[in-house]
Amino acid sequence: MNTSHYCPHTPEEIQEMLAAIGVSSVEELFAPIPAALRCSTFNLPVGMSEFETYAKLQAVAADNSQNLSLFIGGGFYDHIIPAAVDHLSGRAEFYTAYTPYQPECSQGTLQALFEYQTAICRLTGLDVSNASLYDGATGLAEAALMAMRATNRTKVVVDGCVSPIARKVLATYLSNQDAELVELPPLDGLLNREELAKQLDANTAAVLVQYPNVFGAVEDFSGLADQAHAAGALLVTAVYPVALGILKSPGDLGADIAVGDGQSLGNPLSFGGPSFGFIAAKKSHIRNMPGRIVGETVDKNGKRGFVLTLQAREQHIKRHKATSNICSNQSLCALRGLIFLAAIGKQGLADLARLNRDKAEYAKARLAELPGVAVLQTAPTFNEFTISLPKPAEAVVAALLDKGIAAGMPLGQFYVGSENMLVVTVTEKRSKKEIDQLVKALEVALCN
Amino acid sequence: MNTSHYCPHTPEEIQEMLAAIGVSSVEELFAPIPAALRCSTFNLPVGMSEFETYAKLQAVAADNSQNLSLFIGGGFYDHIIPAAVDHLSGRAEFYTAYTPYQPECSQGTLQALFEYQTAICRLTGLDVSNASLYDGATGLAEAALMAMRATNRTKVVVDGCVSPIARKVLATYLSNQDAELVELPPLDGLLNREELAKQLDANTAAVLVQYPNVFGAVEDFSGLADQAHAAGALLVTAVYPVALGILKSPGDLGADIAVGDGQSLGNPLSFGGPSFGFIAAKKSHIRNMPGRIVGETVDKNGKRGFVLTLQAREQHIKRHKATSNICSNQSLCALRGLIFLAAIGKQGLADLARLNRDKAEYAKARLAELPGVAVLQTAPTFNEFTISLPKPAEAVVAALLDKGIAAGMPLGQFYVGSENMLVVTVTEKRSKKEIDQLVKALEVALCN
Amino acid sequence: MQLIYEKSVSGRRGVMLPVSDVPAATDLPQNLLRSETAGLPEMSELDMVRHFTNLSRRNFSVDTNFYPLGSCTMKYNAKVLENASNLFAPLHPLTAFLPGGAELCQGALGMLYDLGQMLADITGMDEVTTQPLAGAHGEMTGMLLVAAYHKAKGNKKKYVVVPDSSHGTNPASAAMVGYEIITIPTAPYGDMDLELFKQAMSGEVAAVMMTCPNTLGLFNPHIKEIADIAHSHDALMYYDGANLNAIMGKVRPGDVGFDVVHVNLHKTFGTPHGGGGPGSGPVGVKKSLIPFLPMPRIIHDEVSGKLQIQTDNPLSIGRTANFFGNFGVMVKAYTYMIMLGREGLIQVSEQAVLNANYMKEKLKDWFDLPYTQTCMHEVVFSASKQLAQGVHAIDIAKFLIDKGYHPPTVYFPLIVKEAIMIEPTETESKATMDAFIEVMIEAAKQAEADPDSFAAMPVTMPVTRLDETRAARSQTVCCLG
Amino acid sequence: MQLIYEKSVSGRRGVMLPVSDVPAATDLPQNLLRSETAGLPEMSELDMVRHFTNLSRRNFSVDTNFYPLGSCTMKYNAKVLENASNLFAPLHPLTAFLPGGAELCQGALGMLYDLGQMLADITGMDEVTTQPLAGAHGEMTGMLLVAAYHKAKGNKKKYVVVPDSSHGTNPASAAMVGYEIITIPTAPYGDMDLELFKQAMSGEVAAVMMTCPNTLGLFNPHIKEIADIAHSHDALMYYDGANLNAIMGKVRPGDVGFDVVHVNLHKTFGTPHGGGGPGSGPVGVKKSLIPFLPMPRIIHDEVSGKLQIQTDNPLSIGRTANFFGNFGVMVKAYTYMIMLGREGLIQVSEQAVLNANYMKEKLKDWFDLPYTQTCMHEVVFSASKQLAQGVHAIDIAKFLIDKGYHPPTVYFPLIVKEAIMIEPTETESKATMDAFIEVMIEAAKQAEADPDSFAAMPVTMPVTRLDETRAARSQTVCCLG
Repeated sequence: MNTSHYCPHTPEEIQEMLAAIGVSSVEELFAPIPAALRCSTFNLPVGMSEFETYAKLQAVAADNSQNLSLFIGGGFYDHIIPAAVDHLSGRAEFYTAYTPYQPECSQGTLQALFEYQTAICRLTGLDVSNASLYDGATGLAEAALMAMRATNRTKVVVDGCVSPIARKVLATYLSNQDAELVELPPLDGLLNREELAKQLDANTAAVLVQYPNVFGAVEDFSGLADQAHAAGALLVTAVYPVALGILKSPGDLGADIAVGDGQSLGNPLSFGGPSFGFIAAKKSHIRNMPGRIVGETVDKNGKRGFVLTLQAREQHIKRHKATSNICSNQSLCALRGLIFLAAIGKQGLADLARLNRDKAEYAKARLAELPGVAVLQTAPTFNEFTISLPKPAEAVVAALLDKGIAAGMPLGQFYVGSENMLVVTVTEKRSKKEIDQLVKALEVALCN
Repeated sequence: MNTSHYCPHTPEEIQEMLAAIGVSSVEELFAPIPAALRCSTFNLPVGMSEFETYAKLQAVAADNSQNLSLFIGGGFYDHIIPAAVDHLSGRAEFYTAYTPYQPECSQGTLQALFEYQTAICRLTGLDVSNASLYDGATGLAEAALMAMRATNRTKVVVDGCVSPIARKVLATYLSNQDAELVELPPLDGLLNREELAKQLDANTAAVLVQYPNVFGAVEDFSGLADQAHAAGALLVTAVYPVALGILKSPGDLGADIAVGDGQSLGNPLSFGGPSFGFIAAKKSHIRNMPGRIVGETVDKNGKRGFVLTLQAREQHIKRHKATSNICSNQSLCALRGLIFLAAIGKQGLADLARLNRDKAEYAKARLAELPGVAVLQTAPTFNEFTISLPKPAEAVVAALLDKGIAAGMPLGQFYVGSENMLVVTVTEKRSKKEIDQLVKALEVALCN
Repeated sequence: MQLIYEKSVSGRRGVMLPVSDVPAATDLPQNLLRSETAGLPEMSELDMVRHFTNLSRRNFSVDTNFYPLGSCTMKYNAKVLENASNLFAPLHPLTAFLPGGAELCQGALGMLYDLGQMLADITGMDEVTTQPLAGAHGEMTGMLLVAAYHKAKGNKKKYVVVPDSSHGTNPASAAMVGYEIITIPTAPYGDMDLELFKQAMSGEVAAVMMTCPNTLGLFNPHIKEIADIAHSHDALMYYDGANLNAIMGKVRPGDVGFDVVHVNLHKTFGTPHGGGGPGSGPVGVKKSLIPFLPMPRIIHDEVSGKLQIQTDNPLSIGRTANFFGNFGVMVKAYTYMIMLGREGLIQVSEQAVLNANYMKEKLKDWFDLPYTQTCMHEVVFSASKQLAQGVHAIDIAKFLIDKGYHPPTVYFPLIVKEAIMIEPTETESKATMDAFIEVMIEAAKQAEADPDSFAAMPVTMPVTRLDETRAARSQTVCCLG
Repeated sequence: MQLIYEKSVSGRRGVMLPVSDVPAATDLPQNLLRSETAGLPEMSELDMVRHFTNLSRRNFSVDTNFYPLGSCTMKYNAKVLENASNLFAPLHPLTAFLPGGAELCQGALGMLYDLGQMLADITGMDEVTTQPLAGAHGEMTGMLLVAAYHKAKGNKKKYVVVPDSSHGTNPASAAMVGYEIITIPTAPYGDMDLELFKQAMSGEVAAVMMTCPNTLGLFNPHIKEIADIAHSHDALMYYDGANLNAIMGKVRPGDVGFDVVHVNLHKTFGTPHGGGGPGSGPVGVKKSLIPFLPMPRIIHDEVSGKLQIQTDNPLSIGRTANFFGNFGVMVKAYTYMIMLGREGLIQVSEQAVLNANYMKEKLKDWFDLPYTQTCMHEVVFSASKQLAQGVHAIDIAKFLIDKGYHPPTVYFPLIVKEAIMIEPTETESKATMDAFIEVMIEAAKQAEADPDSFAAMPVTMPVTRLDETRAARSQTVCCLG
């Protein structure tokens, strides 16, 4: 039998085990499956050694353009990841464990998640956090559902400046719920407050905004929470956690719920996943939170310890009445987020945020000097901004890809009439030299 | 002060500590160094962030030809390394600990080294092993010194078929000792037994041979131990541990001491290091062994445990009368060797050895078909063999390097008159396709 | 152990950032800036590394302990999978959506496409979406597909049928798609009660969600009949792939009537569980559901031989997540699958079932076995015998912790009183199982001889038994600054 | 824990090998084949991984515990160093020696050359060889250079002078090069007795080997005078770089008269100690010794700007090891050095000295301090006060183990009775040191109050105190099959 990887038994052991069970072959154990239902098996190829398999994966990896100079973001950001993040999240005790159902032998995961929740609370300026959601986009949808539960209302108003992908996920999540989703078209790349006022009514559960928004703008949301609250609605803010190193926190803004994608905190781009979603809220909403929550308690001797708590919200207890169906979350990615924040540190995150903005402002100023190029935003931006080009952005981006530069995300695919618009992202990893090369290459592309 | 990596103190803490010490500046602590001796410091460049540093190292790595199709060996072999080897030797508790001077809190390292010693004993068919030496070449020198101590004699006879690099290291080690080193010129790529007989006298401490030898030959050393012992000398065999998967062990041959390089057991090529040297011997020689040795014992409750033992041989106790000056050895590399052997397993090492030989025999047969190419050895070979070419090997190798193939090691640099000789190595990692490409490319090169 | 915040020192810096090579920008307006720097840890790198290394040492895990957590398939996580996944770390997902972007990620798209094909083949489905980020997310995606199917056909459907042995995620996922739940009790023989099922079925049922083998580890021999009944009402059959590890190469969900299936890559295909995730829950569907699959979808262009990306489709349910799902997890599953190959995966299921039946046979004299027939990959005991002495399943669990074993799943499935659900997986050796069996028997004996001794357990961990009520009451879920 | 051999099962296979794609060769003649397959472990990959993971958990280490092991400089091992070193894993060393090979490894050669230049700069030397594989190996290489120098000059030399506080490797290395040893006692003030040194010097002395600061942590203020005296006899000054961490940017061995110096990259330059190695011991020399350096030597060709390899030199001592030394270790040290840079390395020494003096000040009231002056990077106490109660230095060590601290070096240097040698290193935070100080004080108090309690320690480890005598007597150094 021992023809395969990771199946340990010798033929002798298999015979011993079969004898103990009282059958004469492994096949007999499959007798409960009626013969008529049995398959003639499947057609996967023959297995390989680890060496050959890894070589094959190296070839697969090599068949991608992984060395582009990245000026794209759109929710996934090319940030530095300290080496310690990989080494520590690579501790087998972390990554080969599962959900800490048995707290006494899982204090490592539990304490780390408690520390993660604390980091998220402090970053967002809110009171409570869960132990992670799948990603920022599903987090936004969960926040909308949470707000609906909290307010017992069914209307969700989302700013059209929120990431288009996240809005699609939101729409999909709400599509079969008893819910009404209203999207506010952007006004000059900002929230249309007049339209919002019209949509705030007695059935409005939540207003969903994002900062920096999809165009890169860091909007002044002063008064927005009051406006929502006056109508009995909650304010939900989607945030970019690195930007929170310097930007006003959701808590500062009076938001009730904050969500975001944690990829930028120590998780590699990895073609879009795994990442993690975070969600934080005012304390009063804790029982409406989706997902796992770790809480502090004591043991029989009064010693501090940590457990999964408020499980009565969850699917394994509450089944169809649970606050969400989520079971496995993105625990290891959240741990990476915590390690990243601990490695960079309090002042470090602020510095990192400033460094991003410095690089982006430099790029913005340089690009604005090019003939025919204009910066969209009048609002301040963080590490992402939108420029309009004198020709279709798609063509320009294609031309720069040939030079190894991913110059930005063309907006035309998301907003009608934005065919000449390009969102450019500049993280701390982009050197001045790379930025100058982008500017030069764009100049050439615009001349052609 | 806090301008640098890894120095944790805040300015406030430094002030507190200085106050506790009773000085007003860190500089005061350097007062014991006379002012006249103080340097005006050194000229290293300004430090960098981890991100920039790693990017620099990536550039340094890229400035090497690391993707050659390798048909070179010469003591360092391109073998598979199961992924588990890196993961397990990468456990921080292993690699950030030091020599297990305090056994109770170092049982992990100690038991692993005991298991390593056992693996080496079983592989070599000998009784005792130490916990590693630096590498195979210095191991050969240590074995010679050990034989001199054991026999109280000063003459060392080494077969000229032993690796030329190891022989150079041996000569260097013996150069200032009270020792006579005799090298026996090879006879058709084999040990010259007649010459050996002449050199065996009452002052001969040891005969040093290697298998497979530098030309690749697996020589029949039957009777050699008896011949050496008859003269009162010890037989020392240098061995390639992967080949011991199938080849007669030093113990089988009656050897007194076996040494070898452990790189091929789970250690990357890494431009030649770190690797490890192993040394094993008959039990009677244990007190003459160099280096650390781990021994089994019991604790106060009779529970098995492991300690560094026979330390009276060592420099930190015996100082200039020690069996060797070695202190730090290559513990982590030896651990990798053990993990490699445990991963591959008993039958696996035999299979691996056969696979190597199969690949090499295929290549040998194909190469022998080329016009003007002849195989040197009449003796059987393992995964390495010598061919003679109709033109200088250096030129041929240079031509194949241009095609990304490291075709073999030209022998001319080591043996006068061997300018047309090439040692070709074929490990299990070389696919049939790569071998066929080598043959084809060599054919072309020989026609030009 | 102190919290990382308790170890922080004001002003201490961790990892250094690059020095800026561009001019400093003018400050943002004050009204956009946060009032105070977020109270993140302030640690030296060494102290941070030591903190997390020591935290890790407070966990049981597959690499340190036998972890027979039923229904979670805690098999060995091959180390090469980690290495393989790291190969793709720098690939930005938007690359694929730039003009001509598919051309720039043929490797990644091809891997995803091949993975989908292999999963379709194993499950007997026609196409697979890799977008769902975990099993429950796959369930929700699957139910969205079911809803879209019925909507397109103009069906008016209101209910989803689940057996009472199902995972809680099944009803919860159906509820997220707006369905009401009909729960069917389990019959004494351990399968969903067939008669009650028949009575429950009607034209208003959108789907039947089944786990097969179910959470009792039993394969339902009437599965085809159930599917036929469901289809006769134009209800779709949903297969919860949580237990796929039991049946690879033996039976394919698609062949026995299932229309939608999700697969937990982190269970059956050996990717690590990460202390709670990330998982990955690809969903396979029969042809009739392909038009509704979420976007983006990877299409193999027969002419060019290249992979292309479809981003829009009028019937699509939309998007259930960013991009292509938990890509890194899929790299691991793909690596696992091509490494094991066809024979290897079949052997996985065979030995998983062998191990569970061995465990069942060796322990059935000591623990109550509510369902005695041959099980598949897991076996469910009850501590009801021990309960008579006042020893609960949770007490047995704590006993096991003190012996160095991660406990089996306890109190699930809910329908078994004092359930102890053991899933050894195929990667455990006989010696490990024999040692565990011995300890389980020791627990049974001690429950007879000294039932009071269990209350103090565990004693070998950093903490003794924790007060869960207090945690729920105090709601201390973060550490105040 | 069972030995891996005790866990083996006959016939069990581990990692699978590739299937051969070439014909099987005919068997080797029987007389060349081993009589039976070597009795290596037979484990599943999971059992093997679990074995070593659990073994690792039985170690103290820098990443888990404060590890103030004096004379070993157990500083933090930055994780990026591991990643950097892995970048060079596939580079075959013979590549450099193929025709035109230097051209194929300019990156690696350049790194080695730059590393040598930086080390030369830090130590005040003119050229560095990276070949030596550890500190002691560097010492031997250095002494071979000394011998070659004298031989070339026709000097007849017989002795090497070392202070009695020296590391055991110093006399052992000198002995390996055929020298006899003259040992100079330490004067009451902690430095080598200057008068006795002067008396010992003669034309027959080949070299004086010094560690400076010495193993008492003290910098010898007469070092220049000592060097001058040595040079007056044409004896060379050898610098044992074990304690270089104390003086970077403050004093350079080359500037105060040393001719040869070895550097322990695994101490001063942050490469991990690996449970006993690998280390790396590059040797720097003054111009007069360059002709004798071992081969191969890397040369920077000014004209082409390329690195070249010199493989032969008539005066060279030959080769002390394969190729260029422990290359992977050097990559780590290089990474560390360019990352910290000039200011960073100076700060390293400053804070290493600050930490040691803080420790000294805080503990001097509790433990006997034989030498009271300002120390450099480490401080040596004596447990002589405690010995009066019957508590030995080793007992204090075991007390510390139970408190979660790796003990300091004990019983070294040999000249201090019941020595306790503490080297905190610069990477430890004040909080860690304060906690350690508290525990040391607790030990001192307990030695007064309850000296008998120490004999049972440690109690928190997998084993209690081990019987070393029995180990030496039984000589069980491997497990019989």
